[in-house]
Amino acid sequence: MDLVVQIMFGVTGLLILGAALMVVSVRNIIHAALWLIACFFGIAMLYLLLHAEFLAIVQVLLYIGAVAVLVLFAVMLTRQIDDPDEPVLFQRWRSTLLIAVLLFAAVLVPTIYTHDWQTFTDPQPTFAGPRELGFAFMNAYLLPFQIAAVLLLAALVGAIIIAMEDQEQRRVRVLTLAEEVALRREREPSPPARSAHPQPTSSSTTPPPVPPAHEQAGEGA
Amino acid sequence: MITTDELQINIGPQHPSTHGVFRMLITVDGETVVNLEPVFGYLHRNHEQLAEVNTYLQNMPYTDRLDYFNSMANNHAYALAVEKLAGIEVPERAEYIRVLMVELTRILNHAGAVGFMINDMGAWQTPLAFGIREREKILDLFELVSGARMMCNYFRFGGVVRDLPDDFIPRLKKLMVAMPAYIDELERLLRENEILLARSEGIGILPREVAVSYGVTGPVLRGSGIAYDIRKAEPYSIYDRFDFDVPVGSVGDVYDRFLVRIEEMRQSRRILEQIIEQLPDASGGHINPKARQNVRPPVGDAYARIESPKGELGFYLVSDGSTKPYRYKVRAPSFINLTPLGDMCRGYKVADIVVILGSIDIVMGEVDR
Amino acid sequence: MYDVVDFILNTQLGLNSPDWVVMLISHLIVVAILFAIAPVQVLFLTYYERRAIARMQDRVGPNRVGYEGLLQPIADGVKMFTKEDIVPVSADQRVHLLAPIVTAAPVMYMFAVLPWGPNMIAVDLPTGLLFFFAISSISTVGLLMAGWASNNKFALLGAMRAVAQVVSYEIPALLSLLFAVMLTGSMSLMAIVEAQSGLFISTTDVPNIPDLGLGWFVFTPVGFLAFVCFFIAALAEGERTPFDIPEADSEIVAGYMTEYSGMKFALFYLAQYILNFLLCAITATIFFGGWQGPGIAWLVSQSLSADNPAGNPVYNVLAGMLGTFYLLAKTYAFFFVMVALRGAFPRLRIDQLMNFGWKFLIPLTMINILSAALWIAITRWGTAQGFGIIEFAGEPSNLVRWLIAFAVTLVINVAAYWFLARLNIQDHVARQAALAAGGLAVSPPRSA
Amino acid sequence: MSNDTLTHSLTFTEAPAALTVVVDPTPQIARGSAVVVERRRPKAAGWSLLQGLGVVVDHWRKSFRKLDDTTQIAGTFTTEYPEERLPLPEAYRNMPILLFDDATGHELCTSCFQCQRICPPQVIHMTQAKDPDTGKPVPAVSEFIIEYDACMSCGFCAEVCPFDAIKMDHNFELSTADHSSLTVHKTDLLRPISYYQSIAPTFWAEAEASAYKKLETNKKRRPATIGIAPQMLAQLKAAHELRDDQQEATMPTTAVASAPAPATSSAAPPARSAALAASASDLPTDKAARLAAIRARNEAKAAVQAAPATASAAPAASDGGDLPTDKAARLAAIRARNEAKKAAEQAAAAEAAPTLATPDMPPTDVQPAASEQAAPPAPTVPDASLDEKAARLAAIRARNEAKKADEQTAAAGAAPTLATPDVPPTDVPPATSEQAAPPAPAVPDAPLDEKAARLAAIRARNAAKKAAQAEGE
Repeated sequence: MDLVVQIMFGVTGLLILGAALMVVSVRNIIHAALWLIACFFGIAMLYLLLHAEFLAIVQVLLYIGAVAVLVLFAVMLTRQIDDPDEPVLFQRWRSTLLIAVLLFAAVLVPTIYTHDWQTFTDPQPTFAGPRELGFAFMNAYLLPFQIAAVLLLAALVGAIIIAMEDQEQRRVRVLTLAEEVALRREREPSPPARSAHPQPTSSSTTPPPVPPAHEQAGEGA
Repeated sequence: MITTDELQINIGPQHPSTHGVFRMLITVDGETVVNLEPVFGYLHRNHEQLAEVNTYLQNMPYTDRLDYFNSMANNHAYALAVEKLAGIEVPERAEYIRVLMVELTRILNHAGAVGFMINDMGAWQTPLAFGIREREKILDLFELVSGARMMCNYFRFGGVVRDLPDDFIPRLKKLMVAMPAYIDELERLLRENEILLARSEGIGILPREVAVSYGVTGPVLRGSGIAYDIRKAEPYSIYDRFDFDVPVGSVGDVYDRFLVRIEEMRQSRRILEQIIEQLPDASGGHINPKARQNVRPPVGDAYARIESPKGELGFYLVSDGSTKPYRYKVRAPSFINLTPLGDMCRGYKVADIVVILGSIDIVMGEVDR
Repeated sequence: MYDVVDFILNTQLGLNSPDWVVMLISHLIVVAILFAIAPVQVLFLTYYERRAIARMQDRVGPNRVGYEGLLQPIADGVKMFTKEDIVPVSADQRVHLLAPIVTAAPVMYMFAVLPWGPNMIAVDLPTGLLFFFAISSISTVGLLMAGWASNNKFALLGAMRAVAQVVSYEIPALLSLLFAVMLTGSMSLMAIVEAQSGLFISTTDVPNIPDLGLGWFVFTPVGFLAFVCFFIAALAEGERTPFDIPEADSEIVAGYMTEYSGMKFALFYLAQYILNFLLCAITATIFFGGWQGPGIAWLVSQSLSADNPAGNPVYNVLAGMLGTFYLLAKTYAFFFVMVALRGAFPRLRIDQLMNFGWKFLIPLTMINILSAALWIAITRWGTAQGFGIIEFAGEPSNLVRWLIAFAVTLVINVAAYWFLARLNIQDHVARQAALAAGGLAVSPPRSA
Repeated sequence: MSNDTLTHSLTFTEAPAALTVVVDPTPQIARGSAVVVERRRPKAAGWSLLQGLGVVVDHWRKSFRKLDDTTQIAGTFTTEYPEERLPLPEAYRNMPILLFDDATGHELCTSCFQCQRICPPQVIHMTQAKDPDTGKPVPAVSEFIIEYDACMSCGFCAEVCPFDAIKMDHNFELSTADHSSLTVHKTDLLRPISYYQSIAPTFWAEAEASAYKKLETNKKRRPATIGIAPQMLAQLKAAHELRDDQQEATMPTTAVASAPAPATSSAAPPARSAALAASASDLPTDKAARLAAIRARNEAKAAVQAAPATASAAPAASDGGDLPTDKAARLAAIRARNEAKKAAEQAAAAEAAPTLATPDMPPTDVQPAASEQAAPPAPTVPDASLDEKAARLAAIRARNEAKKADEQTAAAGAAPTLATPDVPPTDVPPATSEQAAPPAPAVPDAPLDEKAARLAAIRARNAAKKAAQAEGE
């Protein structure tokens, strides 16, 4: 069983790393977003290997079902998603890479040193169940949980503010015909009584066959 | 701030809900329509020019093809125009038969129009199927008298092709029983339906001044609140002998047009009842004027109009004394009613366009001619 | 299935296969069975829908291929297979190809957690319910891919609509299902079904109720409101009328499927119908007792199990068959409702759909969660949980507790529904008045 | 000015204060009023939706019975078309057809060009037949074409036809993959009167009545009227009896709506009659055919001896003298001949042709002669007795048929066939009994039949020409 798990871990790790590489290197931004989804999926598989079933499912539900979809949504709404003139990589990518590697090492090195590599214990299947997570959030990690909640609320408010139309700068909303007519009526409060058509005479005489003017105009078009 | 772009979309000419080959070039901002440009002419078939090389009678079957839903009404308008031009009298019974046919046409047109409009709203054809069911019954009657279901070619100058067969009136009476049941059921299905209300109320409002200035007629005009019905305003044929009401809307939106059509079906049924009562017997005159194959009207012109189910249908004829019209002009209600479409759709959602278009009730055969 | 494979491999054949081999084989067999069932279900559903809706419209429906047209879906399938696969030149070829797969594959996974009968479930995940909706949310990625890769405005619009709709209706769907999780204390679908034994009153609330398999959640006010909300949300998620906006043919042709043909199109179709089937099945499972029904409990009690080694294995089979029958019967009944809705109603507009979801459905489900909490408190809690008020007149019996809970939640839910509906009607009345006052004061839908 | 009076006059005034669209509920509309439609509100949230759902489910429930009464609005109203068919009303019109008289094969069309003139899409084309001798036009059509693909089924042609020759068919199953087949020629347009009578009995009764009336008036003015001759109608029965034993299957049975084989009586292809004869015989086909062939040959030889081939008219004339008595013999001859033809074909197919006989003359020789012979008789002997003429005509036809049969056999791959070339041009009787002859001897009215005979002559000539052309190609 261990061997199987290790093989699957290796495959999953490769998938995640490969997908992550594609995310940053692929030119088409939609493709990058799709690779990101593959990456998220790999992470969900990692959770499964750790018996963190609930977390895996939440990962799929939130990161793929919501976050990635929103990313895709936003990307699709932007124009010029792939500009061939733009270089693939960021200009100062070397220094960026250095910083990234250093940061990663700063996280990784202490972990490597402090971890007891001798005992590989199969984690308890319920260590990340919904009940346990709930207790953890509501007891030990109540403060971080609440801070995160406030942060998200702030983000929500920010999004609303961005989405709200600025009263001064907003574009003129398209008026419907009824609204236009209402405005016109307000502007010219008392138009004289008028007759749209001449009074029809008795039915015996031939009324003038006058099709409305715009019909003739429209027919030429 | 977020800025968005406008997008141009072609709806049509091949599109499920354009009622034929009709194109709407829409500019949308998100889902809101900023501009709509109706483009038509894809079905142009030279109707009016063709009519000038045909004799007067030869044009009769071509009028069937104008608004193929209402061939009887088209026939009536054209027959009226030629009769006016040539001064032909129509026997009493023929007049009754004519009005009978045109009112049946009105019912079948409205049954279809309501069905198609609800179909455009996304109902999976049930109201349409109900409408088609009733329409089939009426078309059976048309087939009985004229020999064709849609391209009836039934009217002749000074009469109709042939008298009603013996079993026509009994069958019509049966239909008169089914008709109110159908209308009631349609109302139960749709009239208070919240989804329909949400989709139709306040949508596609055509204020009455605009309606008048565009020359809109028919249920669209009446939906905008103007009680203008040629059958009342300038009674032609024998319409002054019947009691019926003119339903009008109060707002001028899609819902009003829908209601006006339903009410007009009821009123048409009222007229039919009176016709059955008053129909004179066959002795009253020569219904089928076979002799008038070659009408040669005197030099002059004439314009005759009727209240077709879609609005004012007029035929303008100029005669140079020959057997062929010198000028032949159709005032097609679908075409005139379609012209305010761009104005009506502005500011609404993309999904509303098709509903507004459906509520106008157009037939492209009449628009493009 | 594990037991069976274990028995055959290790006991009968004496192979001494390792545990994981047995597990793999048993899972493969189950997957094969489910993958065979799913398309057959779709075939039958399409036929069923077409026939039923035709009847509603006084028509006959497909009746030419095979007896009464039963082979019609197969004929359609053959047509789909033989159709030319058209990929637009300007489409993103790879994404265009992947999209139907990404859409169709996840819905197949969803079969994994569906309980068909007593002990008949592919994987009894403790988080089955969440799994169900998590997996279904992957499909939306496929829709988005399809819409974008087609390089067609209609397709893109359809995909946007689909995603917006599905993502927003997942919230009320999940919120309305939360009550079942609270009541049973588990997200396992099997546990939820098992909790619905009884007769109008669940045995979890009143244990001494006779078990006829009819203690469905839908008989409680909480469950009923949740059922209504969930079914509406399921309609939106399955893109059924009146929420079939993403593929509104009268507006945007076929939505994200516009540029697809042949088998790729069929895959979308397949995915959609499997999803509809599963949504109906999950409705039946959570609110209508799934495989529960009269006779199941007796059959189970007679059957062979670890607790009852003297049981007859024939009863195991019978219980499974009866359970499957109950589940399918309920599922098809719900699908019939879906078909009837499709036959009766026009579709909403996208903004109206959003309004309905966010302003009506989500508040209602929120209140329902409150009701569910009250239900738990009234039926189960006592002084120990700080709910001593229930014992104001001495220790109440379970039945009395149930009745009190029923009354309280009924009042809350009806009031909530009435209040929200009234807001809606008031809005409508105001709109009417504005229209009647000149038809001009009405505010059109605002631009996004 | 207080409120808007939106009457039919379309006059409206605007009340600026209220900006309302108020429609006067009782404007001055004669016999009725303007009613404002009521905009209803949903009674309770969701209630109307359930109501709508109820309607649909109700229909589903009721749909298991058939909607057969038009007063009802629920129930399946589908007509499952190929199995079930709606009864077509008599007035139903689809595509125009031409009528001919069942008994005589006399086509009613006189090529008056009325229909061609009225046809709105101009899809009717006809060629008037000409007297082959004088070149003067005669009241009959030699060719009549209707472009079905462009026809709009307006029914004007049937309406204007003064001779009831063109009527609207009820057959609507015309779809075809072959576009050119929708240009329909006269042979495919022709239907017997009985067919039209079966689809529209009252219409035909009316047409008949008016035709009689017209005929009565015309007879006084112009004795040589063309139309439905009452005399001929009276003799229909006799003619039918005469041909019952021979042609009952050839005559189209017109009870069903299926279109009959067109032009069966005027120009029945020999193959068909041969097949009929073969089907009538009970003997094993091969042997019977051979026997019949031999008999036919013997008879033919006898006929050749009796009348030389060069003078075709003479034997016909002599034959015409005792026509009625001769009838039985003729019939026998025809049968024999048909059987012979059949046998020839079969034999050719079975590669047994050489064993039977050798051809007396090549088919190419026959045709010019036939066409020459066909032309003269009618004009040269205008006052000759009817029967003589009919006989001549029959002779021509017989020859044509012989030719056709010949061509067919030739086409079948067996050039030296036996029976058909054997039949000499003088073999008058067969054709006579086939077509025009049976009524002819019994018809006392001279002018009519003369005309018919002439027409027949013209037709024969045309056919001969065509055959010649075909041969030339």
